[in-house]
Amino acid sequence: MPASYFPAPAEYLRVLPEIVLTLFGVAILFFEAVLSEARKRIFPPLAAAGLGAALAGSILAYGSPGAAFHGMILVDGFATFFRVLVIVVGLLAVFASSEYLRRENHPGGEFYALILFSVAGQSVMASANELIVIFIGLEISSIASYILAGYLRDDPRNSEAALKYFLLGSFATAFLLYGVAWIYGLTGSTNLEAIRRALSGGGAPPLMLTGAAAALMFVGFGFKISAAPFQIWAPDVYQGAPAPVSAFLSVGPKAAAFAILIRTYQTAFGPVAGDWQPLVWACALATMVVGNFAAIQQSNIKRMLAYSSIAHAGYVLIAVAAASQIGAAAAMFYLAAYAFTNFGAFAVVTHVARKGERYVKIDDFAGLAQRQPAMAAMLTIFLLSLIGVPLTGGFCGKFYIFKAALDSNLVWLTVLGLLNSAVAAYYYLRVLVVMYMKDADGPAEPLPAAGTGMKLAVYGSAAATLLLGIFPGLVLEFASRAALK
Amino acid sequence: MTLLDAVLFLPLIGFAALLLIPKQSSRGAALILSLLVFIVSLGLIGPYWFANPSGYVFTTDAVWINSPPIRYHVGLDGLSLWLVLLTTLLTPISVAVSWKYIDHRVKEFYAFLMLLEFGLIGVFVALDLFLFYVFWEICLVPMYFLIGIWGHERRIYAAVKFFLYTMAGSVLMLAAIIYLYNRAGTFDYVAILSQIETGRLAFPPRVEMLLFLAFFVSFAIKVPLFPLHTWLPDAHVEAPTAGSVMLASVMLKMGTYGLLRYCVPLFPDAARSSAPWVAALAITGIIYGALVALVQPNMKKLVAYSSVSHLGFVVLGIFSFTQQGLDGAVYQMLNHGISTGALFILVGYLYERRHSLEIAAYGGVATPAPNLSAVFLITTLASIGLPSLNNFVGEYLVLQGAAAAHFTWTAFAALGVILSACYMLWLYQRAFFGKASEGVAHHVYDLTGREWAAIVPLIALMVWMGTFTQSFLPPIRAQNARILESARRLKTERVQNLVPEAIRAR
Amino acid sequence: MPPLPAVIHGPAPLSWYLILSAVLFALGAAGFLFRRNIITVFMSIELMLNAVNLSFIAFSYKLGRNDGHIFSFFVMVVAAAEAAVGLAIILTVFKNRQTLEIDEVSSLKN
Amino acid sequence: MNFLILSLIKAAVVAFVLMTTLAYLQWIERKVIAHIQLRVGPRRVGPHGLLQPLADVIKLLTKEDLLPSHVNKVFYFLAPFIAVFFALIAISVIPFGTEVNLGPVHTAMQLTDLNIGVLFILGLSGMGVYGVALAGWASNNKYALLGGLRSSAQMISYELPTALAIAAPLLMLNTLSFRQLVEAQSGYYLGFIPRWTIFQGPVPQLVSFILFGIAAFAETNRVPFDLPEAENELVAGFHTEYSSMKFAAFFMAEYANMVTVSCVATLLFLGGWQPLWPAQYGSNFLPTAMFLAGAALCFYHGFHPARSFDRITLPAAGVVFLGIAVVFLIPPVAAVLLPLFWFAAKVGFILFVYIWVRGTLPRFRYDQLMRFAWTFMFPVAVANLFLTGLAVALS
Amino acid sequence: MDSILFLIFAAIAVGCGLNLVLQTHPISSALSLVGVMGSLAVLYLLLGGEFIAMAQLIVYAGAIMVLFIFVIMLLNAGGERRGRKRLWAPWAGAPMVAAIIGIGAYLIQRAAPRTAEVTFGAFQHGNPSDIGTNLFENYVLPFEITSILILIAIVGAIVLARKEIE
Repeated sequence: MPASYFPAPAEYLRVLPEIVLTLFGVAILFFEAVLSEARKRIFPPLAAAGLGAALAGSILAYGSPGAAFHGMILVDGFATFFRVLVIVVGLLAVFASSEYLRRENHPGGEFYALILFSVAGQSVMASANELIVIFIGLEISSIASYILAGYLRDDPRNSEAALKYFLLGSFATAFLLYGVAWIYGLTGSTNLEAIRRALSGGGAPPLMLTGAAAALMFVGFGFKISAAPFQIWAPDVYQGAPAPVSAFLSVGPKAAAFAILIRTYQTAFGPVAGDWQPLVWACALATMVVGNFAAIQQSNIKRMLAYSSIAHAGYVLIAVAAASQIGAAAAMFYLAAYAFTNFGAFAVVTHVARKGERYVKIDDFAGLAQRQPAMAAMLTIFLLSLIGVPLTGGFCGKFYIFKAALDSNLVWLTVLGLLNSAVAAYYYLRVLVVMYMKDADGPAEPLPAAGTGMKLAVYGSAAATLLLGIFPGLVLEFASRAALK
Repeated sequence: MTLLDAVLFLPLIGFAALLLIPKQSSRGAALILSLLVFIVSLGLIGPYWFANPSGYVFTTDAVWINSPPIRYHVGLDGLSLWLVLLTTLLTPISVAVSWKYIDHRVKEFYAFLMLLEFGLIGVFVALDLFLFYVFWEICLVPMYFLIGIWGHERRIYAAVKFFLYTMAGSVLMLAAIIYLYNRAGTFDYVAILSQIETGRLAFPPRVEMLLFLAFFVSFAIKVPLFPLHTWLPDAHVEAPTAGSVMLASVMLKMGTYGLLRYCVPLFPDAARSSAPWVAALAITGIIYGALVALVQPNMKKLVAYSSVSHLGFVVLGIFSFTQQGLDGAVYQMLNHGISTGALFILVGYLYERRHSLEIAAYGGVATPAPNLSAVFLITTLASIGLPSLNNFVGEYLVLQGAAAAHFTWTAFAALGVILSACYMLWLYQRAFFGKASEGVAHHVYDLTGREWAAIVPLIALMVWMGTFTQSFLPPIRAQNARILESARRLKTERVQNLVPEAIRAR
Repeated sequence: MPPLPAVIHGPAPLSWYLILSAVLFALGAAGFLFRRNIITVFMSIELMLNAVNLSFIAFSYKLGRNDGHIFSFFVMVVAAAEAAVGLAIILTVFKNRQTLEIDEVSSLKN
Repeated sequence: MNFLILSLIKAAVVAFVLMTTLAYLQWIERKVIAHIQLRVGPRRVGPHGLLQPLADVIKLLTKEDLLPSHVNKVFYFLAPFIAVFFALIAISVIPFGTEVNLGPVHTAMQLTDLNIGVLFILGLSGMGVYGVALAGWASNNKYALLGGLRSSAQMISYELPTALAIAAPLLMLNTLSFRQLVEAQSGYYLGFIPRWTIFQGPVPQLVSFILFGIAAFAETNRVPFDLPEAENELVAGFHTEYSSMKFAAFFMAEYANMVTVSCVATLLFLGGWQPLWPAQYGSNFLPTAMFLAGAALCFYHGFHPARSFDRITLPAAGVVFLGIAVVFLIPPVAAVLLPLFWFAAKVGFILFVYIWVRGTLPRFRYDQLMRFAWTFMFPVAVANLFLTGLAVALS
Repeated sequence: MDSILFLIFAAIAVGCGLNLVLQTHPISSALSLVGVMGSLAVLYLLLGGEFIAMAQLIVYAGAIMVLFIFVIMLLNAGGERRGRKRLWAPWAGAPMVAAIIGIGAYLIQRAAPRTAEVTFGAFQHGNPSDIGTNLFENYVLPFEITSILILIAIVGAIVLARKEIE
């Protein structure tokens, strides 16, 4: 018998959020089987409690930073930032979906369990320090997302969204894996630090091959963050998936995917940064342009928000292209601000859509400012943040990103990015226009007031958006300290 | 916490308060709040009244965001003083003129008006580039809603066009601001300016020109300078009266203020080398605006194009790089704010009566409404620059400054003055003289008490500014002298200044 | 290039394995892009994963460590999970639309 | 090259024995079922119907090979081939006994000893389902399709408990090579209780054995789990459209699977060729004694014949038995044959149970079958594996 | 010998792979894929991966692909219809695939030193025991979190595919 390996207690502590999330997920599945229908109302609070515990867990884990399980994961500020972010997004998703699920007569506990599992996967991604763990975390998050996207399985839109998400997601995974295989073959390791050492040493493998491998991996990541030209799935998925799920998908998995993208490219491929920068540069530009110009033509608000989320991925890619610590910090901040903003926008859409998601045209928002001024005001905040108007998180995010890009002398990318954000204003304004400046055609169907969960999600997101816009220092300082060198 | 902070944040508090109070009392509350702001802001004259301070007064410099170091740095100088006062004056007037005109979603209207005031004051007092940009963008939102919700038929088109034009311009400025920060290590305007003046911060000509252009385009859109002006007529025509007033009187000044505050001192070489081009554009704008105004059948559009023409003078004055030119430009900014604001208010009065902006729908208004006609006449005369009224002083100074720089410029610009007399007087003739038609006679009534209250301060100011120039000019002159001083030194000089310093450092 | 018989009788160069892997991967990608049947498309992905596994094993041989075997083991597990979920999704799609043609599953448009 | 020739010879021998076994297994099944049902069974062809298998083979070979017009030809031909190929190839890793050391020949009684033999068997059994499923689909016949569907679902479902049941003894014995598995089961507790896994500590694998047995019935599509070919529901299930040799191939595959599964059960749980009790208590003489008893029985009935031809056949059989009994006494030969005997005896016993169950139990309903797999077999197997693992880890 | 075996099974794998892509009926494609997997399993054996070869047969060929076949049979999906608009696909696709393969092969030829050759039996760490040791020592965390993945897959399959009981 070889010597056995028993992890130290601190190593368990470093995966505490994942453990907590999994346990709560399993508990929900268990209760789903044993509880009567009437008692199933406890699932949203239970899931929220689980996420809250995981939040506490991730902060506890940050108390003893370091690597665990043979360097498979690395708990540092960067990991904790993204862990907290994805967990909070999960929390918002739980709040926003309880009402929705009841409305659609699908109040199953599996939904919440899947959210928890998906968040657990994203949390793994946030802290992963090894390509295989990254891959598995990514798959946990993705597969749970595929299911969530098709959760209302009798709705053709849902199943179509799930199918496209699934097929293209798996396709991307294959590319990612092929890249991992090559990195493994070239450097002899899948640990990010070890890869970095192998690439920076004198006996580094030929750059052409490393570049090919990194490019293959970028295809995989690019799909997950919906970067052009790998963005084709995003509109269909966000449009077809249940609205709260779209909200979740457009921020949580994306943030986690950016986390691994940044970690991989800055840690492992840091020594060859100059060689992948142009690739990311071009990709960022294409992503912004594709997202913004396609969004202009949309009449369905979910689809419009989908394209807009593509465009926003482009902005974050600018920060990635900067390949600097400031860039990483800017990307982190932007993702946080974007997460609340976009989630909030989708949450309002969820609320307005009503049963069966009949009201998802932009025109269906006509007169919302009269019918529910509070909701309209919240959506206004989110849209202004998406445009990048000052005093919202979106503005500060954009500001930091462009600052980071200029720091790295990406002048033209900055200018093009800024022009893009001006173009983007157009389609967000259209929503504001119909909300405030048009009246609903004919007697609009009464719009019930939002429930507690929905209010929590929307107001919480709005508060966070404003907070990040007015006092960005709180988050940014942590991000700057936590960002990878 | 200085008086300036109070003036700046009172409108924001008003905005929040208006959102919270019940609908029916929002009108009164808005009036009281805006008057309060105005009264408080009068205190800002204090230092200039008793002394003639150089530099900034009422400064507050506090940390807002640690990293990157963004500061809440505000202060007042001769340039911003009158613009702030103009803002605080026109806000209560806007509240008053909207009293009847705005009949739906009243509360939101006034709330947006207060928010707009907040943003405008902020733009004029910010001394941190980031803070300036924040206020700059904040102004967009309420104005967008003011036009979009309470405007006329094509309001949405106009609102979106307005937003996108300004947004597109300002993003380039943002890039330039960030670039400046990356080079200077600070967003603080004062610090950056001193770095540039001492030559510690110097750019290669090409870079400086690009930075200048980034700022310039953004400001030029706002001004609006000739080829970038197309949003303005739409926005003016579609906006409600109060929106037009704020837009014409104050928001356009954001552009010229920016040119004077940022473009010229920060990038003096680029500004100087591009001056002929800018002047050419400005003159084109003057003549083009006047010519187009001449043929407008729509009153508001006419006034809007006249704004293009008038602001051409301002730009021309700034880019003449002479003391008189600059003084005239600033004075003309204020004049235009007063007289065009009054014109829009009066056109609004007419619209409230007749529900039409077409000049053809009027005619003979003088008969049923003699007081209105009289007031309109004074305003018209002010606008065309009749001596002893305000515009005359500004235009004269500008022309004088321009003549000192380039006599040809003056020749062309003077053409604009003549044309302005043509279109304004022709407008007056068509609308007010002649036989009153059935519709005019039936609908048009004379000024009411509230309307008097709103227009009298402006009329008074027209006269005051036209006759007692010295009440206003000294702070402006002092500030302009400083701007010219810092813009005068050419880069070569600055670099030479730097050399001994560098040797000493070694 | 040594004479052909020697090539055939001797040990196979490692690069052959890697090239085979690349060929299969490219075939899978081509299948994904050009086939219209959803299940065939899905199987093309599986082919790509298999190709990746071959690379892992071949690299493992080169490095003299069995990490690659473990990676491909994980890949299999993931593929199994993907297959379960993916086929379930395909079932729901078929139930809703009675077709497996990918071009006909395109109701989501602007 | 010695290795190659030897392997060829071994392969030929194993193939011959296997084929014969398969053929006669069917005869035995018919006989046993007949006796369970108080019938006589085949007795026309040859003495006691002993030549019946031969006759069946001839019949199947000479029958017209029908090719239904609506089938998918490629897969229709391929399916039986796949089924029989994977069924037969599995035998290659099964060891039948210890080593043969006769003169110049030194070899294991096994075609090949893989160190992953158990996994090999699992893998092949997983492949076997293709034959059935494809046959069902290619036949383009709804009964066949249903049979094919049922069989693939059933086999996937039962593969899980099978694998879990197999994993438990593997945990204890710590190897995947069949030969080492059997060697790890040698020896006795207290001198007489064999250390077979069903008896071996720390957790006797009786539960695993039963689970494996049940799952094996399902894996081989045998009663009571013969849903894929349930005659009264599906006409004949997946092989409805098959006739002549292709039908025979499926038949052969089924019996070969039975044999393989029985062999695996023997090797994993019943100690392979390890005798039931130690040699010092005379286990080596059991075959001799048995064959002597058989000879005695034959002679007795030969002299008191029930039918006229018994007068010749039974004494002849008696003489053969006597001969075999003697062979078991020749030391070098016995060393080879004794393990073989024990192995065959255990496999034969399990095969007998197969037939016995078929004669006794009715068929499940399909949903019962699936529910049984997922709600009973699977949890029990997991619990069993968990317990075993815990015990192994603690001991 | 190694080369011959490689060439044989590589040829089978590529043939089956091509068949997978070219066949119009999903069942044919599925069986081709099984063929690829089988021949890959043999190649794994040549590379010394005994455990992984068997896992390939058990997990991939024996479970995953059976599931595929099961679903294809269940849906009784017919062959692909040939749409007119897709006629360009093979013409564009074949050169593209060839080009990608060519580039890949070139890169690989440069990557792998000519001395790296595969001899059967030279790699000794592919047995289950070594793999298990490495798996449960170094890769215990990924192994454990994979269980979440499997749980998700189970839940997902149930959520999406179960029949409504009401």
